[in-house]
Amino acid sequence: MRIRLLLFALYRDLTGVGELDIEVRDGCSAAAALRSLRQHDSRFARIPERPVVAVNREYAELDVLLSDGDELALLPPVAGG
Amino acid sequence: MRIRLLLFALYRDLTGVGELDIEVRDGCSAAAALRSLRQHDSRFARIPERPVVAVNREYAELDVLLSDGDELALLPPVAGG
Amino acid sequence: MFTQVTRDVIEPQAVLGMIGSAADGAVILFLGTVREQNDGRAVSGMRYDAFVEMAESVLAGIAREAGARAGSDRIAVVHRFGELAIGDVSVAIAVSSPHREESFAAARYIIEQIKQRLPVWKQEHYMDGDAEWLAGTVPPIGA
Amino acid sequence: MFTQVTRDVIEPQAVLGMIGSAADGAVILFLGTVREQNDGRAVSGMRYDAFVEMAESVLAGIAREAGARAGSDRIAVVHRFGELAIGDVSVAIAVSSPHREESFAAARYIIEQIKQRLPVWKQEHYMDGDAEWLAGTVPPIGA
Repeated sequence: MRIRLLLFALYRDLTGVGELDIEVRDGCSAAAALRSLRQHDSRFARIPERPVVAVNREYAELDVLLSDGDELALLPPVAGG
Repeated sequence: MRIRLLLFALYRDLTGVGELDIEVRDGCSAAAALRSLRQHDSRFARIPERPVVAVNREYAELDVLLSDGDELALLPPVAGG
Repeated sequence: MFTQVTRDVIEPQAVLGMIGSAADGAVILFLGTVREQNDGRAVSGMRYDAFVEMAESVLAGIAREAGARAGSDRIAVVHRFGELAIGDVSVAIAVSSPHREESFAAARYIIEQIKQRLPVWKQEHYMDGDAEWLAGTVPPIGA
Repeated sequence: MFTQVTRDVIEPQAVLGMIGSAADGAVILFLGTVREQNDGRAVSGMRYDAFVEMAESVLAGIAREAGARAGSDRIAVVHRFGELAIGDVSVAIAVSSPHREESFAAARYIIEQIKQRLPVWKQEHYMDGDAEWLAGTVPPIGA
């Protein structure tokens, strides 16, 4: 299945990637998608192993299962205000 | 000696007096001035016996001693804001 | 630091314009406004009586105390008196400081002290034609 | 209730104009502004990055929670992103309620929750040409 990856702020700077469509194993978890990404794309090596993620614009646990077309965002610790 | 009496809000309404110059015994306390006032002027009968007072624009205890020319204000409980 | 007791309409934007600095990351503006209802009675307006000269001096003292606690001299407080209509601003308090804790605490301190110590009185006018001086607070003497 | 995450300059008066009601006796406006200095370093400006669509939804949720606690729907919150200069307003929070306790508590709740949960990031630009993403807070998941 295909998911859309989004990166922000420091994580975008570290990888040089803001948005990316990636192929992952059907029904895999966010954690599994990230592991596969780190193994196959060296740009993601500097992202923490367990970053904060949001799936479809809601904070989610890393073990949440993904569906085709999901949007997975990797979020550095937030600093609004 | 002569002092100036000021009344505000409810106390002005109760007495019909806003400002009044009165003669009091030299060096008397605010409490003594008020007692004399209540005895000699029936308009002041409805003012509490121990109101909050200010002398020369500062809150004062009732036993503070007055000087000639002092300004004695009788203040209902305050309600600013 | 700016404090005033005035019969004039209070313009929140003007009070806000008196504070702020490049060193400050937080700004608080508090407004007290006249409500259309109090204790279940329909209010048509409010008369504020003030011992103006003393209130000016008490208000300046309150602002100085708040400034000392907050470590900021960017404080402006304006209290109105006279006849106010529903929705009119009776008091405006503006504070800025490097961090938000100090601004929140200073604004809160100022409004609480105003209610305890400022020689000002409110007479509510009701829709039924009645009017009443609101019960107040006995100020702590020595303050 | 009004919430927005925007690249546009924030006008405090406009945010203030969105709240207030004849039933309310208290209004709070909180502004966060860009400081000229942080941790002793001279700041020239600040870049705010935001996950705009998610931030809009998180901000609306925060405002709803604050409204439920305060018993008021007179709440407006605007958070800016993009390039900000010293003194620029990064966030404006306006609340009105019948009594002051609720307005103070709601404004405070909203700014604290923004700092904990809003998907927004700050990059400080320093006078020496350097730039740095500020260390942030790990949001509580499930919020």
